[in-house]
Amino acid sequence: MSESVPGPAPEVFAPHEAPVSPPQASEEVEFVQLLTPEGERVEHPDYRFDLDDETIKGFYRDMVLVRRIDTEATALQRQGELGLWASLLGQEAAQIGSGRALNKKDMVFPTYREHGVAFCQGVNPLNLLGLFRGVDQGAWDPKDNNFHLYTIVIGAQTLHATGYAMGQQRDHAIGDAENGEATIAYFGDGASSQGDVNEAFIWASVFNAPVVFFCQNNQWAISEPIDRQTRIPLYQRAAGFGFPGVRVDGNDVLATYAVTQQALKRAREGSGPTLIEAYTYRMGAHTTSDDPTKYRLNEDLEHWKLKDPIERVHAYLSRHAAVDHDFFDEVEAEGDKIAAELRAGCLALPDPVLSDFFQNVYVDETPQLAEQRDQFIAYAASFEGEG
Amino acid sequence: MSESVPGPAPEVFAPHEAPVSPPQASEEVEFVQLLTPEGERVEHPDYRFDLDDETIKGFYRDMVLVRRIDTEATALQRQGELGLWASLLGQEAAQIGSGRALNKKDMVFPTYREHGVAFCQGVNPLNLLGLFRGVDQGAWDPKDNNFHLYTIVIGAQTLHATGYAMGQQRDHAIGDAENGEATIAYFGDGASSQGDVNEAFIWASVFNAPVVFFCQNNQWAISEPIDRQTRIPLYQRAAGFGFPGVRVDGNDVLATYAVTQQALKRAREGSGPTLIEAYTYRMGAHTTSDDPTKYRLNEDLEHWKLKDPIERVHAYLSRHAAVDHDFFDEVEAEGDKIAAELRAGCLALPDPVLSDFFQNVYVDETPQLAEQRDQFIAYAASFEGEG
Amino acid sequence: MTKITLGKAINAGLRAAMEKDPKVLVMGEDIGKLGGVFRVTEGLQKDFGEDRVIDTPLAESGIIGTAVGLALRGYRPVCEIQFDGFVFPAYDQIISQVAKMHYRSMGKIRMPIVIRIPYGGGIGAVEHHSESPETLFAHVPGLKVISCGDPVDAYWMIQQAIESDDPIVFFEPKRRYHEKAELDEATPPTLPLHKAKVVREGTDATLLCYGPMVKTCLQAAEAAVEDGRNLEVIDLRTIAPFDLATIFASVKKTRRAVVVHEAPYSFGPGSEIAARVTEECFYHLEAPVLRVTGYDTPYPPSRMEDDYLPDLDRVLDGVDRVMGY
Amino acid sequence: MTKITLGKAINAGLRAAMEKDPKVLVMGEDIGKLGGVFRVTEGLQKDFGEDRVIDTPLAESGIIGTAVGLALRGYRPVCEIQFDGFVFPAYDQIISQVAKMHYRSMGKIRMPIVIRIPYGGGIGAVEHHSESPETLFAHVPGLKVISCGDPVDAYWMIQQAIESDDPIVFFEPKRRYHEKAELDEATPPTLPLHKAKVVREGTDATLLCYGPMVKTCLQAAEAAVEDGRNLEVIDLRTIAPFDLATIFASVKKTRRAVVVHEAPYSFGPGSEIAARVTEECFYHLEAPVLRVTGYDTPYPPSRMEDDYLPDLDRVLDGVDRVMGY
Ligand SMILES: Cc1ncc(C[n+]2csc(CCOP(=O)(O)OP(=O)(O)O)c2C)c(N)n1
Ligand SMILES: Cc1ncc(C[n+]2csc(CCOP(=O)(O)OP(=O)(O)O)c2C)c(N)n1
Ligand SMILES: [Mg+2]
Ligand SMILES: [Mg+2]
Repeated sequence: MSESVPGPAPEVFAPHEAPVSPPQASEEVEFVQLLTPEGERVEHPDYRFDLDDETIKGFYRDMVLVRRIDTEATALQRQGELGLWASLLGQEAAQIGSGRALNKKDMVFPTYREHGVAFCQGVNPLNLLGLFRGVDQGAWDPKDNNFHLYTIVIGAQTLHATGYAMGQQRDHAIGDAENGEATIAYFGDGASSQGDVNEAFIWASVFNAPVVFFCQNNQWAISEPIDRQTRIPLYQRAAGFGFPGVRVDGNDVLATYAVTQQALKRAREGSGPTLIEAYTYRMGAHTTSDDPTKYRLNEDLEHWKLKDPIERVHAYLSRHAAVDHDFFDEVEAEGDKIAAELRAGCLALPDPVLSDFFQNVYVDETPQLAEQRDQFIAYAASFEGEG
Repeated sequence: MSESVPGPAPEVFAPHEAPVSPPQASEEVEFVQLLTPEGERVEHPDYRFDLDDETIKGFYRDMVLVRRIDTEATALQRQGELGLWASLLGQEAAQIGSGRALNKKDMVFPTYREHGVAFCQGVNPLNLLGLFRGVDQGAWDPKDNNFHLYTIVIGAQTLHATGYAMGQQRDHAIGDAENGEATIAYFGDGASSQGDVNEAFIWASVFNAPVVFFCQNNQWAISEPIDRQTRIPLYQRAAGFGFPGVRVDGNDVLATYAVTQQALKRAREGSGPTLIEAYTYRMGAHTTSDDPTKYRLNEDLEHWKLKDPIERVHAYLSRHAAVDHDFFDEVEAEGDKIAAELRAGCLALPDPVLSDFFQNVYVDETPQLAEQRDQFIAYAASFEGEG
Repeated sequence: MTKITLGKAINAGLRAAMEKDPKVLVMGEDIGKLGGVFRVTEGLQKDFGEDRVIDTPLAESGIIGTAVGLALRGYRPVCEIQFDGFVFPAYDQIISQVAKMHYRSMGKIRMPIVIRIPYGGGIGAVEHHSESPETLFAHVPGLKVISCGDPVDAYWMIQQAIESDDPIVFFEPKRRYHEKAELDEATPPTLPLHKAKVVREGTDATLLCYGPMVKTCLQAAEAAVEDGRNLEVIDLRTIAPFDLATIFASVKKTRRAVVVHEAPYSFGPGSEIAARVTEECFYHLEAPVLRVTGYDTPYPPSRMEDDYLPDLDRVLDGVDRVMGY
Repeated sequence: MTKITLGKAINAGLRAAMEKDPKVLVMGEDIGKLGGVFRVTEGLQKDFGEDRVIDTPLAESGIIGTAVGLALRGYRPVCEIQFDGFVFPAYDQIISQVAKMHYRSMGKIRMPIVIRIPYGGGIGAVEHHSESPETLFAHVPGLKVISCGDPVDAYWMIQQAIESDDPIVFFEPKRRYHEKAELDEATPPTLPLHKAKVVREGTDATLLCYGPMVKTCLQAAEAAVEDGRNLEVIDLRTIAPFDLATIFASVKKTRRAVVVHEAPYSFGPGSEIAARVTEECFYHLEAPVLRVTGYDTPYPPSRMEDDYLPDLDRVLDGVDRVMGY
């Protein structure tokens, strides 16, 4: 017992003590993987991907399209059309794999980066831009696609998800792995430090709520590396709360799909929460406002490029599923088309008018607000014809 | 996979997944025990109590005295001399065992129930009454006895303790198991659900802070049984954060001493935090305002009475350490004396005067407050001679 | 007609709301078997089950955060915060989530959540158990903040609050839980939730108050009769958005006003009321709107609370001052 | 003398404080290598090390809660909250612990903690990044709330705040981080921290403002000259406890006042200032104290923020109104 500060995790303790694994270097990470970075399929004792190559082609298409959407949004930001953009670059497999595992009745609580999951749920990508363009704070109706509004306050949505799942319980919407309902809460590695996220774990565990906690560990919370949040792998957090945690290769869309589906089934059938740590990498900046060269090495990025979530599926499809250029070209073309539509849609987004927004504060407007709105309208009108 | 809601904890998972133990019924609890309820000493592979019977006599005396102090405070409340009292009845071993393991330089962050730890630290029991009598909010100077003010907001003090421990680190006051410094944070089973407590775990782990988290699991948070806070034993929470957790028989003063001392040594030498779950029972009401018959069975209490923390030491001392009546009588007499002093002191506590309290809001008083104080004094003076 | 305490009136109101609408849930710490530390939820879990009357883990952010999720699922959660001083761990969820959801979603999401907070002093409690933090909610767009002054209002207002599709923070005057009044459950209230109530008509000055101070002000008004003063007393009932029309009409009539609350003076609820009334009634006012309030210190140890809290004498002193202009 | 931006002035002030006193620590999210999202702490970790410039886990309650412990140990933590809208998870620790510790301990414990919060709008940001929550701290006994209006004040006020033994919430006008001014580091300030500053003398009405609105009000005052109006502008610098003497003196002279802030109108900082000024200057006032503020809505999507925020025209409109009485 003579380690220095900060030292490695403690030695093994007696059986009445909680076991602790030593911190793992990212190079020797253990996780569920079904498709290697080289595009080779591998077996795992507990998880299998049983669907056909058509499904994998679908995943490929999804990933390419959301990356294309993401690239276009970044470009729109660079050109001043968006105030900000939070790119999902590198996290496509984590989002498509988990998003495609969802059933129609499952409910999603995203952060601000889940553009891929939004895509899976059928949210119009144009709707995602409003928040970043500054025309709204979430243009879609969560009920339309079972996809809640983006939540910017870190971790807050994990409690919402848990409460929603408790609602599913109360509606007797669980108890059956296929037809039951589940909720999935997305959050980041940084978010895992928030009190709210840990309270969500407690609630979910105590009430055995049908919620899957899906943590995209992209190694960074803005400039802070994962070791500012935890000294052990994040998926092990779940053990402290009494439910299973699993780490999956978040750049492997097949494994992410398989692991998420199993967790969703557990939730739907009434077996309670699961924590999934999707081990991935934020290949871009935190947002377009961020400059990652200030805090991380380019080598790191180069290293992760070899694990690109899309490349490996491309390799698999061309090598093992006899998919030819035509398919890839078509997807590429489809992406360009969507991107062009997105761009046109963005530019055509009408500017909002403040006077319309007073009425959204309350269902039943207050006299104070009505007065302020009238004053604002009269005041604004006094400038008309001036400009 | 067909458990109902709320079901038992999940089956065993693959090695990359965090292990989860099934919930344990309180009757078959596994913990570190060195002295049985019958007063027999037992061995444990990892923890030993090496001190002599004189020390154990000291523990006995401590426990009897703090119970006596506690009884007197309860009586004072019943007689209207205190507004409220939070009794430690049943938790004497947890508090004396851990309190006596502290070194002079260690720092304590209590809840509102750590009267026994306060006693170990040399805080005058009379000072504890002020808060409950309504004459102050903590009359002692934390620096005098390394015992922070009572904290009523559940869990808040665990972060203070962690920050204090980070200060000890920065002062290079650790690195040596004997002469180093450590901090101990007390909290309850209910508190374990607060975001703050879990954030404290994260901070302590990430910074490897020299802090011992001492959770007195007295089975109840007012009316809520432990299963409202967790479905697995609380000490296992630590595993989720990457530091050791250990459960000790909190009614066994020897085991509590041994386990706390080992954890403090780890902290002092720079090996980081430990979570101790002292498994005990709140034998009284939550506070004098509470009526436990509303929510728990008398049998439970009867059952726990057999595990009384003082009785077993009494049994051990008389049977195995040849301690005779004189000693026990002396301790009893000493308790009565302390209680009488406490009572007299309490009745003599001067009533505070509001005008004195304006100046404690800021170090540098604001003009606003000075004005309010003057107005108050003038206003109060206008009634003089009236009453 | 039965005589009922304010605490029991809220209990009855909760029960009525739960009977009417199966989506109404009650959640909080110790609200089940114990019935809450003030027994306001007594018997509800027994009758409505653990799924609708939920003893939660001990974490306020969790209570409000999961209530948001339940509301999104179509439920109408009524959350109990055990004491005023313990609402702050939930503050982020209240301020950034509950209050903003309707606005952020451009009206698509509703948050019919009621947050019940027993508040205020006068019960001899330890620290954090006697606070009046209503301003910290009143300033937040998206929330409505109410308080009741008597058992009849308590009974109806809790039901109206639950029926409201806007989130409401309901400050319950804990030291009045045991005050009694006749309640006629068959006669629905005539006042909408956010209307103030003139509880005593008068001509010389207006006392503006709410919650526990309503009784105090009424007593002061009675005492003032001896001094030949006829005071009007208005129970605001809603602190935000307070009822402009009723207040302005009264002050324009009496030309003098004193706001009374337990919350600290500076940046307290009284400041907004004073500023607003002054703006609207500037040419009517014979004196500035004065405030009789708690002092700008943390709530003191309870042996001094009688000096800290506005009481009959301090209200009369305020009246003297406002009449002195 | 060098020309320096407001952001860099705070950086220099932090550096000076850290050099002077080894107990000064800086902590927060991304404040190390990145230097904070606004680069206000740039270079500090490199020069003072990771023990004194602490990148914390992502949890605001943890930041303030551990700062309390560090303060108890004798340190003087300066905590950065990344944006205004993210202070609320820490609200409980600020309100119930930081603010009350000195009082609870009857003066035995000091909490020399500075909480830096980049605040306010005008930078085209997404939600939660443009708020002005100062009232929610100003109302809390035990806290002092300040803001700076220019780089010179920024440089000195951060140091004075760190030297203060009382806990201080320092609202930094984020949209002014890039404004420049001449800074003479060798000439210490003449004003104590909590004194207001008359930044423009005038006779016809007083504009009371702080933080980002100081520049706006100065511009408005210049523009008002064209209308033949000579406005006095006061930078409050301290919001709580605001400097009564300077304000009263000015209003007694000009007889008219307008308070300007970005925070929402109702129960905002302006209400206390208006109420207090009215009470003290009742017979001097020719008009009620008016307020030009943000509206009572959540901060809007950024494309509308120019309409939401008080600007030169809205300030002048307020002046027109107050002159109209
Ligand atoms: C409560 C709160 N504090 C701070 C922020 C500012 N912030 C936005 S994103 C972010 C980092 C989040 O990291 P992580 O959870 O890992 O998610 P990622 O951005 O990597 O997807 C921070 C600090 C915030 N949004 N909310
Ligand atoms: C933040 C907060 N919420 C609620 C309370 C009210 N309260 C006081 S003690 C208590 C139960 C605490 O239970 P536990 O942590 O197990 O400690 P014990 O009282 O059993 O020692 C509650 C809910 C509080 N003091 N602080
Ligand atoms: Mg991340
Ligand atoms: Mg307990």
